[in-house]
Amino acid sequence: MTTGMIFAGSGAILFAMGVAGVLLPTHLLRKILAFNIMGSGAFLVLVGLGQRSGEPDPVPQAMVLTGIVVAVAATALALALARRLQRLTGRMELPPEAERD
Amino acid sequence: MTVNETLPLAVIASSLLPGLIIFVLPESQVGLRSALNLLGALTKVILVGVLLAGVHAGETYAFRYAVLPGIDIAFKADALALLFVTLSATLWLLTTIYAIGYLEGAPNRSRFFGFFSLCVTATMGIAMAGNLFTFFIFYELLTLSTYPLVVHRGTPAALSGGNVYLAYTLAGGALLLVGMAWLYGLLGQVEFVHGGVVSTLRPENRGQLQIIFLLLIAGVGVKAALVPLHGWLPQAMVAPAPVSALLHAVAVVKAGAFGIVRIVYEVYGVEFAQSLDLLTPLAVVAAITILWGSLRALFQDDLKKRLAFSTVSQASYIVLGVALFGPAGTIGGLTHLAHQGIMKITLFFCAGNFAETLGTHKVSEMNGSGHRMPATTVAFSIAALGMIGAPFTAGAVSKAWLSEGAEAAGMAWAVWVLAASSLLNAAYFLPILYRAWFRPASAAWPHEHILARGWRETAWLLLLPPLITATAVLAAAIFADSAWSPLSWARLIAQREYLNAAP
Amino acid sequence: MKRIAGAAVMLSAGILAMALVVSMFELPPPAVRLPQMVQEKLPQSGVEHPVTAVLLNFRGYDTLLEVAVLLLALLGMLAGERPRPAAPDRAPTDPVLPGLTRFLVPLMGLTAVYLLWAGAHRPGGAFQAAAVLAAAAVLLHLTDLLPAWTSLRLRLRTGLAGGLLVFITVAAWLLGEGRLLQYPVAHAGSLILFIEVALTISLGLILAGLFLFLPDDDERRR
Amino acid sequence: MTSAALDPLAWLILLPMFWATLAFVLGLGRGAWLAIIGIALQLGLALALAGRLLAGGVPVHPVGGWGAPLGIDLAVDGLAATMLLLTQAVALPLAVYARSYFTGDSSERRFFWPLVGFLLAAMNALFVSADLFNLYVTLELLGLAAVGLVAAGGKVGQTAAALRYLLSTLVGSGAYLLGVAMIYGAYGSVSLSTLAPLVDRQAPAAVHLAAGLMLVGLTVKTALFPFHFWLPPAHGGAPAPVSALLSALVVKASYYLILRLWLGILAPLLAPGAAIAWLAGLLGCGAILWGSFKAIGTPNLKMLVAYSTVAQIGYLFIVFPLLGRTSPGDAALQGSVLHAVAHALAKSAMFTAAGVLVKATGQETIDGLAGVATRLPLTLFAFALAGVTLMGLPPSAGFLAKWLLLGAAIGQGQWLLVAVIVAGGLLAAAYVFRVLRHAFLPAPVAVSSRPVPRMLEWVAFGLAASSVLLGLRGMEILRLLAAGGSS
Amino acid sequence: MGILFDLLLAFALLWSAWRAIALTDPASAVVQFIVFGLLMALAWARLRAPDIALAEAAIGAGLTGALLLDGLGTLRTGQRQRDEQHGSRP
Repeated sequence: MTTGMIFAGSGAILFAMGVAGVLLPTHLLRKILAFNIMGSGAFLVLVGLGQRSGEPDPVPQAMVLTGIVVAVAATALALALARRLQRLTGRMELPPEAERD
Repeated sequence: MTVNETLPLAVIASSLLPGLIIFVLPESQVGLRSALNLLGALTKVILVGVLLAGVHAGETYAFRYAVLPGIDIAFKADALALLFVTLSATLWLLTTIYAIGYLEGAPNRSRFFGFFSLCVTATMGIAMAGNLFTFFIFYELLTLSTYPLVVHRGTPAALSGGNVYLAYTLAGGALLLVGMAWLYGLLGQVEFVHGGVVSTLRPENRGQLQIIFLLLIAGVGVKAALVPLHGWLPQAMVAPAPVSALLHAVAVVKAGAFGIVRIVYEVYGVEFAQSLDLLTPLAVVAAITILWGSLRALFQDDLKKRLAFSTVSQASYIVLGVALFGPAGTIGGLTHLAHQGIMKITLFFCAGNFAETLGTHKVSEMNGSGHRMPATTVAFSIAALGMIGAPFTAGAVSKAWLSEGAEAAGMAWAVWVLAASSLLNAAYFLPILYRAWFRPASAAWPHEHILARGWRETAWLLLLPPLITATAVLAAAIFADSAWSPLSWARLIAQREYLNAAP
Repeated sequence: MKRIAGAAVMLSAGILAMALVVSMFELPPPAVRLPQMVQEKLPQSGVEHPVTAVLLNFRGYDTLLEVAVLLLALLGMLAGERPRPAAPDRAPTDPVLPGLTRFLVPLMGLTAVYLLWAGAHRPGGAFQAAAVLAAAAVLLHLTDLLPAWTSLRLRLRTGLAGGLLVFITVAAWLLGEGRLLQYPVAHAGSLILFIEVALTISLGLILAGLFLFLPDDDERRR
Repeated sequence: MTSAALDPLAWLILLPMFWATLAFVLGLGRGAWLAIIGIALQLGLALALAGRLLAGGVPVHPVGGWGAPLGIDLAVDGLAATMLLLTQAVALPLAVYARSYFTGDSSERRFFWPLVGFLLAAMNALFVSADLFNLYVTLELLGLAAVGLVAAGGKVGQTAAALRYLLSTLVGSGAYLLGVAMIYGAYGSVSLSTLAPLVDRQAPAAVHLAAGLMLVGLTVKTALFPFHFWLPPAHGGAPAPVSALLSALVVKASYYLILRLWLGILAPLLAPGAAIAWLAGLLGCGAILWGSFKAIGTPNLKMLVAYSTVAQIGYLFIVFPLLGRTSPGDAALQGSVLHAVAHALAKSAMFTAAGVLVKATGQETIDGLAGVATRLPLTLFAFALAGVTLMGLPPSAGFLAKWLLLGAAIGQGQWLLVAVIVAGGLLAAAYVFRVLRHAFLPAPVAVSSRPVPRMLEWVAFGLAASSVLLGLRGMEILRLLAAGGSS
Repeated sequence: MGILFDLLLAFALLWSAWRAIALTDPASAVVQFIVFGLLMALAWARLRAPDIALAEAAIGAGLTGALLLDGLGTLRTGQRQRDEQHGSRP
């Protein structure tokens, strides 16, 4: 059991938790938060699994750096939209789906 | 590209191009539009004349273009194609003249004539299709281009009629598509070839081939209005009279019947179809359709509905002829393809004249219309008598050959069907003639639009076409033995393409 | 109904997690060993720190697209907003924080420069430097020393897009010499530094923008 | 300048990114001409690339000169070239349309051009990338650009739709990323060309899981039933040019990736007739039926078109159970690619036509269309022609696609698929003619018609006509698809 | 020793993530999330990825945390405004 494997395993669990967290709550802030946890899980798997022999691997590390920036970009956009929705509807929740039907 | 490749395309282009130009013409360009229409129709008739002479002399006209690996769009103008092409081209010319008169002052004429031309284009494609794939393409194009004509008036009745029309024809198209894709899977290409292409398959495909035949015939049977697939035809009667003429005589119903001819003779081959036990059921369906259509026609008061059910019945004469195994049946069926077209278009022209001139739509309103509109009523009478099969009319000729074919095929019951149908025809047509000629006119017509001027009982453009077609009804019988009559042409086809022996 | 759906989601998530973890422990060692390759080619990359080498040279193309992603997030954020009137000037509310900020911000600027420079040799680089710059801007804003951005002037737009423009231009220019983003070995180091400087400024602005452009800022504090 | 300087492969990515950034610098709402010229050049590049491929070349571009697995490779095969060509060819008329469509300082217009530029760059990058992680970045780029375009309206419906879209697409790409992470863990590389010989049927369970994660993630992004919930509000609520771009092109990008992985590195994992293939096929059937059903029921014109997209996506997935039994490059594959092409043209035509209709009548409902047949015949004709393609009627490209799919299904005796393919065409007819029928109704007396720029009508018509006429050029597409070896 | 620390850290990560997801009050969830981010930075350091640790601390926990807190602020204002309109709370 190496450091890499421990965190890769945790990453897998974090990912699953994150997915459930995006799907289940209705509050948008919590969904966005869960998405970040999901992303972190995937990043941990990427680096942890790549380094399960113990030696550091710069390739997945660089990928994760890219991934973190992408995640923050997505988070910012999602938050901005959620806040706009809050301003327009007074709630930070998605309106029911049949809204436009 | 050689001339022989170009000519079939030119025939198609002669209605396609005017149609496309007409679409973009402003509504007010009446003169230019009519000129384009007539120019296209005349060009087509001339081109068809050239083709006729060529085919008579033994030339072959074919064109092909690959759209998918192993799948071609193919045209061929053979004798059978030309029978249909000639009929449609000639009747299109007359219908165009009639429609110009009929729609004078009506709105959306650019749209109408544009789709009208597309419709004829599709018919030409159906007639000259060299394989099943090409046939299907134009068969569906015909569905699409007739829909706007059926709903042209935009009334709720027209729209619901259009719905029914679409539901039937698109579903039919889907069946045809499945059958066709299946057959292509078995054969690779399904060319229209004398004697059929299916017989090359091994016997274990017998069951599949029977199902495919069912799918194909059901597919084209919708347009041919075989019972029980005929429900759309009476509904589509809401369309303007020229459209009805087109549906019944020039394009749609004919396309269906023609499709059955191609499928039986050139896909399955008549002998192979017989060996698969497919022809007798087809004959039975045709017989049922003939009787059922005639029976229903008997109880229609609406003149156009009565004519519509009459079409249901008469179109199946063609199918019956095809299903009768033997040369005489073939000749009878093919001749009737042309003869029924001429007769039925006359009837619709006349019905349109009655409606447009006097506002009479019902049989019960027709009392004395023969005195008010003698020329129209004479034309109507000739065509109606033709339908009944009276001597010296086109109907008599084709019915005679059909009866002979039935006897030759050993299906004596079919003769009885024909006889019964003739009786029924008489039963629903003669009362109309009686009312028109021998009953006094009521005080006022329901809605008189066009007043009589001298002996010109209605607009010229409305009067001329039915008189010409009525004359043709007589001429086709009187000159039946001349070289260019439909009968002779049908004999040529039978002799050259199917049976290799003079009947 | 909702409870059943919730339980189903949790159950599937649990199964997924379990399957992932179990399968991970059965993996044989990988067939390809990229770390060695990185080490081999590191001298040609123009930088000494392997992560920076991967980020800006070996997989520099990922980074190019990533910068676009960041700009895009800002665009997406701004796209649906109505232009708002400029916020009125406000008096500083808290005397302590501004003072601290005045002290902190220059320090953060220095840190950013250090991180940027260090990236070539050791951990650090454009993204981290930009993040520090952005944090400084946010701090300034929170202490009312920097107003929220209400309009996109040309200078700001150029600043936001500049890093990407420089990156694209260099990529296109290098295409003439060989391949997309193929740095000549002799100039790789300086080219990468050049790109990093441009990126630091733009990314700092963009990251700050994600915060400073946020709507309703003033309304909230009223 | 060396010949590499003109490599269309690299320029197809750099060019749109460049003009997008430039358009942003130019200022709010600016950059229409920049975009149109840029896309026209891209179209030229895509044609050049296709020409190179047809001439027997196998264009590969190792970015940075490193080559896989250390660097990132860009590579083009017939499938990629087809998609590249399609994307530029559809984007160009849509750009022309959008220039006339947005008037004044509408909020949709402010960042429209930069967003479109990045969208196109992302798609082009996605089509040519041969690196799993790089593909992830392109997916995110594409997703954010698309969300930005949807959100640009700023109203409640659009914001909610954008957010729903964003969350779905993020979950999708998250799953994809985890799959990539597992693949990297298993093999130590994310390059497709390096992985191809390594992945075999005896691959460890983690690789199977990874494959499943990537495919599911991409399926969510493609909006396959039952993951379609985000699509109709996003596509139906956006301005017409945006709807057209999204429905015609963006959903195809993630589908393309599924196809690429399925036929490429994941192929050894998928036994013939694999359950997952059938799952995809059955969901495709579900999409066709459910999407059509909803389209027949909705009162809103653009929602109808959007639900039609849900249905048409189903056809793209029907192909998987058919692919399983035959070699790649067969009729089923050809059918699905042709369908993607035909649908792209037809759906962009339909959305642009719908945009004209909504603009002219000032109403979004189908009931509001009465009298349109007389007032806007060209647009209605465009809508109908696009409908012909969607119904799969000849001679359209949609018909050829359906013909190939149908032939494959019949050939393999898959009668369920045959039935759904045929039923889908009839259902499409039901919703298309629903629109046409209302358009043929006489106009109410008190209706006021707003003038619409003629350019909008002609673009819609041009797209629709090309979707039909392409049916006569099916051979060319298939030739390009087969060029450069199988995918 | 190292492994034990790793296990503890992993457990803490999972626990804080669980709390961040499961807490229904958004404000506590955000706080919990920032804790999660800092723990992540620690994990990256343990994975010998100092670059990511730096980025995670600055961008992940820092910027994202700030954005989330800011969003929380909006939420509060919105809540208060709504309450004032409806007069449901004194």
